[in-house]
Amino acid sequence: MSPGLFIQLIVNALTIGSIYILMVLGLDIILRGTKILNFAHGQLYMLGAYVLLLFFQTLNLNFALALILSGATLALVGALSYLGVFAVLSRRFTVSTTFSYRLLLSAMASVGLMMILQQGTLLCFGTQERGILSPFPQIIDVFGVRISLTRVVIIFLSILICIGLFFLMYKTRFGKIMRAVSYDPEAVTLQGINTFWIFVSCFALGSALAGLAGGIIAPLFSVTPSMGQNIIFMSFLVLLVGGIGSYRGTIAGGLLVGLLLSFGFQFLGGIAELFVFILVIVILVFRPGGLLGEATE
Amino acid sequence: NAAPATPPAPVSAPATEAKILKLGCTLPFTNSLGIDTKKALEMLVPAFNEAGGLTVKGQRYNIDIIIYDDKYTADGGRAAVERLVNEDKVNYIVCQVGSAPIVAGLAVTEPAKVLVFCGGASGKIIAPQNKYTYGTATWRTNLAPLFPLLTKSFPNAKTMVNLSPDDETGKALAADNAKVATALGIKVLDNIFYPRDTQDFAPFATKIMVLNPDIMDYPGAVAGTQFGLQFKALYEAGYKGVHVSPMQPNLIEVLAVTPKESMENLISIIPSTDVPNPSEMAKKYKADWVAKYGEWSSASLNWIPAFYAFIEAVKKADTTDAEAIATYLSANGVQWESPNGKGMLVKRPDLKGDRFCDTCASLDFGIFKNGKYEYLGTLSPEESLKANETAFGGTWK
Amino acid sequence: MKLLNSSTVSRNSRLKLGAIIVALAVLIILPLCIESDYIKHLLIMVCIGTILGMTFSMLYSAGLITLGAAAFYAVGAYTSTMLVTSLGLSFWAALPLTIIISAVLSLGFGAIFVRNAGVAFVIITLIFVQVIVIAAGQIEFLGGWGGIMNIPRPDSLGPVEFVSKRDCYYLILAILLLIVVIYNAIYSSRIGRAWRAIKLSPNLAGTLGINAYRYRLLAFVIGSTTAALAGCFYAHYFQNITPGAFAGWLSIYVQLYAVLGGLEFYILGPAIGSVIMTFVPEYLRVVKEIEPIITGLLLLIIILFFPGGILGTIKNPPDFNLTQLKSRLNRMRISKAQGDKS
Amino acid sequence: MLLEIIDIAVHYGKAEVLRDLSLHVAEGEIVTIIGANGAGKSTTLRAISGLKSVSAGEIKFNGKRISGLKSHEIVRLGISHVPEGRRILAPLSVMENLEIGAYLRKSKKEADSGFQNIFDHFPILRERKNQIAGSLSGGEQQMLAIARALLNQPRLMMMDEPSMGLSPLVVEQVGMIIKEINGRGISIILVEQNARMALNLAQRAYVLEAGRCVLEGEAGAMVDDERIKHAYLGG
Amino acid sequence: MALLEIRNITKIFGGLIALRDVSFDVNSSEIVGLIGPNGAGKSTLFNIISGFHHPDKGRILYKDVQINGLEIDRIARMGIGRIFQEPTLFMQETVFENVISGLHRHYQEAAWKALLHTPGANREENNKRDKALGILEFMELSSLKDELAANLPHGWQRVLAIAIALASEPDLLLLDEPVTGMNPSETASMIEKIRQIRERGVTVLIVEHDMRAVMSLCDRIIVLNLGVKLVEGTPDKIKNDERVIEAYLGKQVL
Ligand SMILES: Nc1ncnc2c1ncn2[C@@H]1O[C@H](COP(=O)(O)OP(=O)(O)OP(=O)(O)O)[C@@H](O)[C@H]1O
Ligand SMILES: Nc1ncnc2c1ncn2[C@@H]1O[C@H](COP(=O)(O)OP(=O)(O)OP(=O)(O)O)[C@@H](O)[C@H]1O
Ligand SMILES: [Mg+2]
Ligand SMILES: [Mg+2]
Repeated sequence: MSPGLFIQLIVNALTIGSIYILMVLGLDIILRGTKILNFAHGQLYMLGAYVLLLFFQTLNLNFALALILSGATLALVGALSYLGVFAVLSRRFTVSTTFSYRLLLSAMASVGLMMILQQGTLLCFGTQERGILSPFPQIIDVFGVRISLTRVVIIFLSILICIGLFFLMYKTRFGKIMRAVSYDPEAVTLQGINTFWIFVSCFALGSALAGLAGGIIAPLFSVTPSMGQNIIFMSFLVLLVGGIGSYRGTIAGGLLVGLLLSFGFQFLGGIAELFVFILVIVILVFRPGGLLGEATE
Repeated sequence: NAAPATPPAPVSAPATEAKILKLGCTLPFTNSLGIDTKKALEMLVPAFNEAGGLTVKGQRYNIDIIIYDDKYTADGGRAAVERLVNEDKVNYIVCQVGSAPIVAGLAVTEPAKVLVFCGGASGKIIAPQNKYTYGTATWRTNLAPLFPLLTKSFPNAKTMVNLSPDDETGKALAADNAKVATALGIKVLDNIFYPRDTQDFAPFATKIMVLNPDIMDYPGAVAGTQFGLQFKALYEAGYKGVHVSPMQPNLIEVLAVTPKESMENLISIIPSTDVPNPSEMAKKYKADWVAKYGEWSSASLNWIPAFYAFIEAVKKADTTDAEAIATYLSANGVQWESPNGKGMLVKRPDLKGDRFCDTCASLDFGIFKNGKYEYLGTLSPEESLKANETAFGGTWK
Repeated sequence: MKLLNSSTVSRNSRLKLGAIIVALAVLIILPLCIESDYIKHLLIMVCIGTILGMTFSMLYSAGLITLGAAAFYAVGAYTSTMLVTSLGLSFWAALPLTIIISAVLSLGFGAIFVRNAGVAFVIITLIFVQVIVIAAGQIEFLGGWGGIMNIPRPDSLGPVEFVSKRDCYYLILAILLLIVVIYNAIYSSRIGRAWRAIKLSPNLAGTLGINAYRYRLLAFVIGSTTAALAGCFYAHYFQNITPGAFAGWLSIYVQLYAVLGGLEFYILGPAIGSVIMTFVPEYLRVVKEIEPIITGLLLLIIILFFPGGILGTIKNPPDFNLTQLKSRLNRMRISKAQGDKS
Repeated sequence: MLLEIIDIAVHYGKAEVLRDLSLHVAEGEIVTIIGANGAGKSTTLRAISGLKSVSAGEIKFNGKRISGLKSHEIVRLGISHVPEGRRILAPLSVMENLEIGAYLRKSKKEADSGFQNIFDHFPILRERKNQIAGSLSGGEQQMLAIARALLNQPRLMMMDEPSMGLSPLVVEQVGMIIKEINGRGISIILVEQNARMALNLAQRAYVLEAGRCVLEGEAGAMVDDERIKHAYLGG
Repeated sequence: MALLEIRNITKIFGGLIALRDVSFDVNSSEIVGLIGPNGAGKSTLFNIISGFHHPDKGRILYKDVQINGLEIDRIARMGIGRIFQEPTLFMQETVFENVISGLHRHYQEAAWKALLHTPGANREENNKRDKALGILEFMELSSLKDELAANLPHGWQRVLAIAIALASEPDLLLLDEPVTGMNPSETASMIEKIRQIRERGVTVLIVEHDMRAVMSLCDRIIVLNLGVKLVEGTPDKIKNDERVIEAYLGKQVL
């Protein structure tokens, strides 16, 4: 393998990997903070892309601004979804509700939300597939290796968001409270903290991450109503590989899956995907909790 | 301009009372091919009735079309077809588009002797045992005519890579393409398959650039943005050769994701509405569409030949009995004219069938140069049939 | 599944017996009263859906949430199809073989999957479906992505030919009833109780001598094998199978059946859910484009306001608690008053 | 009067667990509530801190009605609740538990001085500072729970069975801590099974039976009350 | 003869030595108390005996068989029952169903017979019910038997936890703070219960901070401090041991 090809493959792996990472960080925040396995996450991602399309292409805003706006809009959508659906649902749960019941009902509620968001987008934006022409169309040519600037920007933005998120979760009080709330909301309430808004923020933050992922990817891929359905499987897979509830695990998992797919397509062709799935099962044989997570009940 | 708000007065009833001929159709309502085809049918059928409908053995028939959502899935398609056949008692189904629902429906339509004219790319649909089922899309027959044109335009292009989706259609068409290309002295370097929902084509483009072919071929590609993403990835990877595709990309969608330059030197079929002198039918269709729905969609042309084929078949067989029509068609074939050009049923000896079952149609070709399509030429159905016979052997007529 | 004291048991069980006989009679007479083959087709699909829903409920009863119902459904369909078309076995020989093969496979995979309960298990099963689907599509021998067509109907048994929808309905009904009987026996036995114990508290169950891993594996194997049985019937009824038919959100729909009908009703719940989820969307075809939105809303409403599912709601009608309402009103008044002050 | 409860009733579903309950706590007072298992002691505390809504009657804190407010608002008004069963945040470290307890402290400096204070009282917590709270022993967890509540700077502190699961020596310490907290002017409601200790600490006591207050009075007098002795003090 | 032999058990969590070289025996039909300050490692030891943790060093012999390293349920089936320090019940089930679940390991008839409802299996099922009712009776829970476990007050939940453990008919019962959260009169009746349990031939190892209970119940007491065995002896000896008073009991004992 020539070094040029190698670099090319690595860049490909990083782009796709970083999108998975953003998606999964969002999924994981929602899962840990609010105990919801969010099946609508893919639709939030899709909405993020559509919102970017709206701001960037239709309203002609600056890309960075449009991206921030799509994050913000999705945070709002997330918050509203939480208020409208999951907040109502969580009133049904008591301390003695079993975990599996809780998980199941909230997952099903998110499936309902998914259907509505999916078809709603379809009705609003029509079936026409869209896309935006990248604001960074340049190709960087480093020693004969052609790398699209869009990809570099995507990787850079993802790293930026990851760092920001890391700071938020581990260096601020919000992060600690979030972890606490996911364990025992009542005890946290008794410290004078309005736990309800913490839940809302968790969901909004997770949704914003999905929206950002969708927005970031829009210049690279196309914007279609079905784009959410396709990414959610891979996101779940990354979540599993990395280990649920592990920030580092998510990043490792996203990169690993990105690399496997990138090199897999090169050397194995179409069945690379199957190969990745099987590899995941093998990983789980040896590490039931994922790469960096712990096996959980 | 203030158009009168009242609907046009119904055409006064003709002397003989018209009977109703029920046509069934299943389409995916959640993607654009389904919706465009549905819109087309909802426009064509009332117009057809208004123009006098269909007359068989002196009896006039108006067509009533019932369209159900097949969700683009096997289960959805089966339920929809069950309903059409068993509840609505239709004897004819036209214009289905996806292989999965069509194949699932065959287990109902065949035993019930329901005539099916459908799109769908899977070769299994037109298998010999499916006596009542006819393919009216040209996926399987437009490759052979396309390649000679390519070699004529680019005589120096000698190596090719197929990039196609990793599914039934993609694989079958890639194999056919390889056959046709090899026969013309083009070397097929590799067949590359990508998972159906792929959006990131960079890994494939990287792989292709290692092979560095003169021709890129996209059998089985889907017309929308995914096609565009393929062009874009190759463009970004530095590909400068020829592109060839049996299907015209949906330009609006494709150009939404990729710059025009990336499509330079694409040879493909183009819709009959886009040739220098389109037929009256094509002109009228486009005008009607724009009047009714606004934005023009050339993709809506792809599946409607089934409707025209059906009408022609009934007229030629001069009966409304599905079994009799099928017997007639299998033995004699039929020719028709549609906004998408002329078409005719052909035999597929290469698929071990000796009945008329598949379609050869007139094909219009274009090449994408300097940011727009240029017209290359038109082949008649007969020429297209000849090309296929040369490539695959056997007698197709 | 309350264990009641004996006097109420006998009265209740007599009532129950009556209900069961009536239901059985209805199920048996139903196809004779219905003309339309379309409706019969839907009824057959309802039966399949019920079986799949029941497998979901079985795993749920052991505290496992599976999104993989479709996986072994596909395995069953493909295994039986291959046995019949490649080896030329009769349907009736392929059926038990399919069951055995699926049981062995599910034991192997289950041994890996069941080590994780909770979210990880949910995701693994979801991905497993994907693996099965892609594998089926990639393997040419299994018909590739185009699948297999013209699978023969079940061979005739004496005078019964399984050509008409009615016969197929009776076949799947018989399978369904058999499964119901077996499941019911399991649930009311100590196995069912052990599952419940594991679901409610794995630690406590452990100290009572219940091996959570093994019991969960058992649930996985039984559930998967049942799904395979349904798949076996499906292939021969549908007469063609494609990998795509098992992909996507099928498993999630199966889950919906159980939730909609009522999670605590392991048998009747999926049945009711399956009826609704099969018939309602069919008749919602009228509203076409907004059908998924209506289905989604319906689902949300059931989950949010009738979390016991339909059966749960019938059994314990929601108590629109006036005292609670009053206190909420009070609270609103107070927060308003305080808002006024500040 | 710091806290006034006037004729409240509380329901779990249809079951009425508190009925016509009235009690009050004066500034700087220790009041204890004793009663058998299931009498409704914990429920009373939960009603005060807003974890459980009352279906009749009202609760006033500092003259202001608080029944109907959300619990976090009630905490902000100055009522801390150390719930039954500790409810420490198991997956977080001890320090993080304390930081969350210090949520209401305005500045970092204020919080730090709060932590210092806590560590002086509970040296073991300083040692376990970075340990995951869930792995603390029962007694250590109880100390953490009390410490966390103290960080809220309450005017009224409610403790639900603080001596539960503590070794005799630590129970003694807890008693001292309670006294000391009270010495700083914080009023306390103490719910205890260890009635002897509770009555020794408290100025006044309420006896709850099946959701109703059956006796109320000076704690000192109650220790000598035959009925109390028999039912709650063991012999 | 020693029913349970604890041999040189050491357990380390991260850097923290929770137990260091602890050894003692529990004889058949004895009530042995395990006391010590909070964090001494008592619950950890219970977790090791019942298989939730594995010791870093040392062995545990039960009926002369090494049990450390075995699965939780395996140990339970060998006859070791336990209650947890935190209330751990099948919260969504009724009291009666909780106890029935406790009987799990004593079913004799093969599972398939139960599925077919053979007469033998039915008889067994009825026996089990009677047995469960008997246990409820014994623990004075009969009146609450249709209550959901989650709705019981704290104290009754502890009683139920013991009832469940009893249902599994252990030879050795590990009780982690059984009378915590009970008032003196409730405690007294619980003490009486535990005595009766012993009279049924069950050996009891008990962790408790209520000294009155421990002193009156136990035949022998083992004191742990900071993971190390401090002393072992009769209640009288323990009561007067200077080290115990200093580390654990405090001055105003009893
Ligand atoms: N979540 C609940 N659902 C239904 N009933 C409940 C619930 N929690 C408590 N109860 C009931 O309310 C009554 C009072 O319970 P509470 O916990 O206040 O008693 P307590 O006096 O604190 O008892 P303990 O000494 O055991 O802590 C009890 O009869 C109990 O059964
Ligand atoms: N899983 C664990 N991880 C880390 N440390 C632990 C773990 N479990 C217990 N410990 C530590 O081991 C020590 C002993 O804990 P243990 O729970 O055995 O105490 P105990 O004697 O039962 O105390 P108490 O009487 O308060 O319940 C404690 O300091 C505790 O912090
Ligand atoms: Mg209490
Ligand atoms: Mg302990």
